Amino acid sequence: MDKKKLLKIILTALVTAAFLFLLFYYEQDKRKNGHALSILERSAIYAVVAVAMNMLTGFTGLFSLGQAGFMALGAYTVGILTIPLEARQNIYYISGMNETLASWHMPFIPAMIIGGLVAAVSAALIGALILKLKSDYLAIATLGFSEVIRAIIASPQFDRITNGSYGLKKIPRFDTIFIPVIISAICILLMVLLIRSSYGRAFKAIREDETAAEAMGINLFKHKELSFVISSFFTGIAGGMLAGYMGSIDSGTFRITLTYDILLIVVLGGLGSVTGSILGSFLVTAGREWLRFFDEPLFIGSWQVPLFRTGFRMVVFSLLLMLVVLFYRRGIMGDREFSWDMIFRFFTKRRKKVEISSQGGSHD
Amino acid sequence: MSLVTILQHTLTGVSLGGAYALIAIGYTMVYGILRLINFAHGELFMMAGYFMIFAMASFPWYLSVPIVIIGTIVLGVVIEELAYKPLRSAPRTSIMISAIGVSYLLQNLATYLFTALPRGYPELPYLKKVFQIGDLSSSLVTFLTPVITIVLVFLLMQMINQTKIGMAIRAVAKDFETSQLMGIQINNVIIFTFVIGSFLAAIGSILYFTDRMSVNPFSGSLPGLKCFVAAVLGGIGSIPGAMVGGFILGVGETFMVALGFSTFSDAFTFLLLVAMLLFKPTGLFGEKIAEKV
Amino acid sequence: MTKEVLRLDHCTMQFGGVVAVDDLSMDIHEHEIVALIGPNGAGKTTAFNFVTGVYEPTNGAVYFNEELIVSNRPQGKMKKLYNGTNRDFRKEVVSRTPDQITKLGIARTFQNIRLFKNLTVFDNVLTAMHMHLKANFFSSALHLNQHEERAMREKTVELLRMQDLLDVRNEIASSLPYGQQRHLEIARALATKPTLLLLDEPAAGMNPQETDELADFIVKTKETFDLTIFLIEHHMTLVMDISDRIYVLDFGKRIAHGTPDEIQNNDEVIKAYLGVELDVENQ
Amino acid sequence: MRKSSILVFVLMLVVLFAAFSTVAAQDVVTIGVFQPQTGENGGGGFQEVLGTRYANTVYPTIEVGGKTYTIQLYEVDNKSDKTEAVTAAQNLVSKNVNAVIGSYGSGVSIAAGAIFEEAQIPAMGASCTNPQVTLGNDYYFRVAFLDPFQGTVMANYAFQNGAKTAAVITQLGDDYSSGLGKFFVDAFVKLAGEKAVVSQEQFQTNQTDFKAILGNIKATNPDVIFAPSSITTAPLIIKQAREMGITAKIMAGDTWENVTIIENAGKDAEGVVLSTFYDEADPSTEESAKFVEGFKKYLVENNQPDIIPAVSALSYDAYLAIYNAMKLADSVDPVAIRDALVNTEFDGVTGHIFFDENGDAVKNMAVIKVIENGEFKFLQNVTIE
Repeated sequence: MDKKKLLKIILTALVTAAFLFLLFYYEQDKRKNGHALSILERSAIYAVVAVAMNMLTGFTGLFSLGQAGFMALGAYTVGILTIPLEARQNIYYISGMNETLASWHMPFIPAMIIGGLVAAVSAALIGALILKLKSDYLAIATLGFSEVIRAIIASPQFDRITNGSYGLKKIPRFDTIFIPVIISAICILLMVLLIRSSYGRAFKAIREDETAAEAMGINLFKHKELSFVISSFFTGIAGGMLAGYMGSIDSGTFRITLTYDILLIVVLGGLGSVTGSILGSFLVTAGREWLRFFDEPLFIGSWQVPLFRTGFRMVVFSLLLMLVVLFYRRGIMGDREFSWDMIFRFFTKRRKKVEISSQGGSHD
Repeated sequence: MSLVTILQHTLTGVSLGGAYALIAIGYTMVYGILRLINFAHGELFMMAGYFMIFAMASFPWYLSVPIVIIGTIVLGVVIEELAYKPLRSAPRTSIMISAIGVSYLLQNLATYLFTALPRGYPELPYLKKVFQIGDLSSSLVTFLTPVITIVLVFLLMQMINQTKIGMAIRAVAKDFETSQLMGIQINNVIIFTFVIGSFLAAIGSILYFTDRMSVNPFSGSLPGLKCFVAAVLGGIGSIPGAMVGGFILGVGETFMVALGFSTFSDAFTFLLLVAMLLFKPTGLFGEKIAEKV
Repeated sequence: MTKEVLRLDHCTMQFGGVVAVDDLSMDIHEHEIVALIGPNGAGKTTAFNFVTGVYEPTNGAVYFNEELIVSNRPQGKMKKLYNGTNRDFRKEVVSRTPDQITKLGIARTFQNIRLFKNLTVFDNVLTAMHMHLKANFFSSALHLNQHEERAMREKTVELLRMQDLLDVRNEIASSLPYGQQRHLEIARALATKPTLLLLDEPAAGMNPQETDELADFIVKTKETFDLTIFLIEHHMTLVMDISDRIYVLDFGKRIAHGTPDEIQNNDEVIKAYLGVELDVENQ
Repeated sequence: MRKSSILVFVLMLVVLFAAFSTVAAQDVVTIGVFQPQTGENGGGGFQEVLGTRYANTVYPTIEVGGKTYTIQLYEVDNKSDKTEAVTAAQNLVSKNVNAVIGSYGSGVSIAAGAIFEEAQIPAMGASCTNPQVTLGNDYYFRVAFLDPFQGTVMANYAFQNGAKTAAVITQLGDDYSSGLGKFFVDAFVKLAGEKAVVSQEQFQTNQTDFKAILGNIKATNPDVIFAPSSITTAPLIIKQAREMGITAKIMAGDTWENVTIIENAGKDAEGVVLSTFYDEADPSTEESAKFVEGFKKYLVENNQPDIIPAVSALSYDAYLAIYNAMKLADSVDPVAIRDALVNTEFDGVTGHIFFDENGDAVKNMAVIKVIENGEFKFLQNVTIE
């Protein structure tokens, strides 16, 4: 038993080391591996939002579709606070920047945390209003508020803070992929710790049966609000990271489609599985790039395969997702987590099968 | 704001509201029976727009209109059969996600097939005739939309209240399991609901797009969401409620924009939704459903 | 007499025009097992529901350990609609949510078992201890309260052992047989450290042998945990065996009250209830 | 069952990955085509792609440093979305493209700009007119004029043609529309006085109903309506305005020079005035004459209407700019191309082109066109010093 545990630790360490080495190797030639690095970076960021959404939807049973709005808050906070002072004049070229804000500047990490807090505070206010609503009503209401946040950011009344329609640019981008990957790892770790704590169990109880949870002394509103606020905090953090990834943002980035993307990641990975969300964010982000060849005309000999043209990729992509939803409803991981035992079992069973079939084969 | 301007805005709002109402009925009926926000309904409406463009390219209008209606109904039922029916026993979240997936698929499919460029909507004879009453100016379709809406809602109500299938729909909406036990063919009722919803979406689409004149793959998504809000406002499951909700939303939104708050016109829609859900969760015409502990 | 634990004072519960519980008064004393019986639809579960804060009674009050915990009077539209017996409306309005009531020390089980279905047996019980968590949110979320967490787990093991559920502790709750689910629900309720336990038809769906065991178990649990028990049950043998006193409801009205012997010989009870129901229940 | 499906899934990914890796060829210069082919600007983006593709058929090879290189286009779709744009741009960088053309829509160009700059790959914008694209970015150039110029041109035109009052409609959250609208307002106020802009309205992305906005504008009765916006919204605004009995002259910027608008708005589009980069009826250069003839054929071959979109002409010029820079640098090295671009000067389809210190084409002339009889008709050239 202990041997197995040791093996697991060694395996985990090996995989982590291999992953870090891969990143390190990629970093050596950033230009050549830029595409791969940007996919990994984006996956890492989406993983944070996906896990945060999963915490809310998969673990607390609150179906919220407000991710894009909270990401926008995080992203704009980071943008406003980290754009180099000398570049600001140029960026706020239409209406100028609010004088107080214009002198505020800070490094990425504190700005990102403030971004998370801004998202969390807004979530606390919104949550107090709408968390009493039931499943799909809650979904629509959060979706609505996400649009409201976006409208406010884009509105001319806030030109001097958010630069309204014109968006922000020159946000310092990450120098190395290790920053987003490490931040994302820390965020996910914190969320996993929370999910596995007593509070996490209370969240799950609410998901399972609100009436019973309440009868067990769990204050529904307090715990729902807690889950909502914390999920939004990490969503805001992820938004801040997205700003650091993109270098320029505008309100259009944070449309409903962004939320849908995250939702699809969570569903693909499995509602209630953190590792599923992480895996899902990589598969969805990378899958889209891999599927790019569907967009290019394909020739077999001189025969042009029909259907292959621009836009086909997204059709294939959405079809794949529908297939998952319909026939693989619980996603890749279901509500289980990845564990080495799973892998071990996979191989031992396979070996058994092989043994059985080889026995059968020994007759002839 | 002068009286003429106010009247002009009211006319716009009522006409917009009429189109909203027709789509909202689709939402409210499906929700009433399946407890599902049919996110794909907006996309169905968008596809109906494209059907019209292609039908009018080869047929006269009096043939095109039925073709569009049939096409939309077929599409609506196909969506039901392929994307919702297999999930009947699944948790509600799964069906909702499936609905989001269908809407995503239809958007991408439309982009792929018809490109993202907007397509001009064909003109139906008479409908685009511009009327002038004093300083008010508007096309016939603008006047006609609310009238057609009210007539259709009236007919629908008659059907729901008088016919056997209408009774079945009411029964299923009230209690899914019991009506199944009572021998009601649930699947037929659901298909019928989708037929009616799609039919109204097709009519709504013709009126809406004739008034707004172009279709693109995304022209269904926002009206779709708003119509759901309209359905909630009126009380989900209630057909006259959906109609009233549609009108409220259309007029309210128009005046929000007219008063210079166009930034917040969507916000207005959703705040209205939240306020309604908090203070009168059953909507204006909805029935209270007691929960058993 | 011993200390009064629970008192219902002229409680009426009315849904629209239907009076589910009509002017019910009753009291339960420390270490008693008190049963509330009556035909289906007599309003028993409704009584549980307003004691535990799921509903607010239309009129009347509930005292727990002589402290007023729930009190209401008809308001607004209800005032016109009110057709309970007692026209003597209470003045004060006190309302508590179910979790607040659980915190006071009243725990319950449900008629149609409400377990956390997809959680393990162990987690079902462990979750119920969340209420008593001392560590603040951050130290809990960051797992800095290892000591407390360990104590909670030990306590859970202990509770599961008592319910004979230790062997199945890693099973998913919904995969247990019916009888064990009932036991798990009781274990979970006990995890909230109640002084008053409300059991809503604990023997429903059990076979005679299981029912007998349950009777012993309830008595044993009462002793071990120093509890007062308030019971709704259709199973007459069980009720007669373990109850100290019995209240009988019919159409929301209290029609009898007394020791098991008195109830068994009460004409009105026999007429309203026993004659019809016992045959069915004790088949 | 579960495991086998996981295996199938993994296999599928492997196959996809294998299919994705492309084969490298020798003596090839790759120009990345960074355009939206789907999403909101998919239509316009495609027209630019066509221009570049055509340029590639006209100039398929280049002789540089004594070697003949085949010029290959590598197209990526940025989906009119900034997040996608970053990945798409990284994709181009990873493919080691020597230069980039694009993009339609300033927002995505701005998003990708930082990446091209970091990777030291020169990028040539075709029709992205927002000042922010090239400002502070040493690697971004463009062959189009800028929005401040365009806004001023339209304000001047309106004022010179007797307009005393104007209304402006812009799209919220769209930098092109809001920016151009703002520059127009600034210029018009300077010319016609503080109160000359009688109404400023905004609409939301995806909004299809403009009657409320137009109702307000009708009430203020302006002489002209300036409504720079995407081609998706243009026909809606035009038709709804006419239906509501608004007779004011409707004007807009370069995006409106697109046949889609005439097709969709029909006879209501008559009289709409817009500024653009180029007029096919007035081939100012030799290149231009050649282009008009060849590209019309190309359009027909590709099942497109044979009216040349200005953005296609611009993206053709963008290709030429890079082609000429490579010649001048006598190298295909990205940095060398960038350095050569600063000094590149050539006759393109849209006129004589060279770049200022920001990397913007020095253009002081815009073409004003009017829609007449279902066609874009040259009206006048406006020059602003």
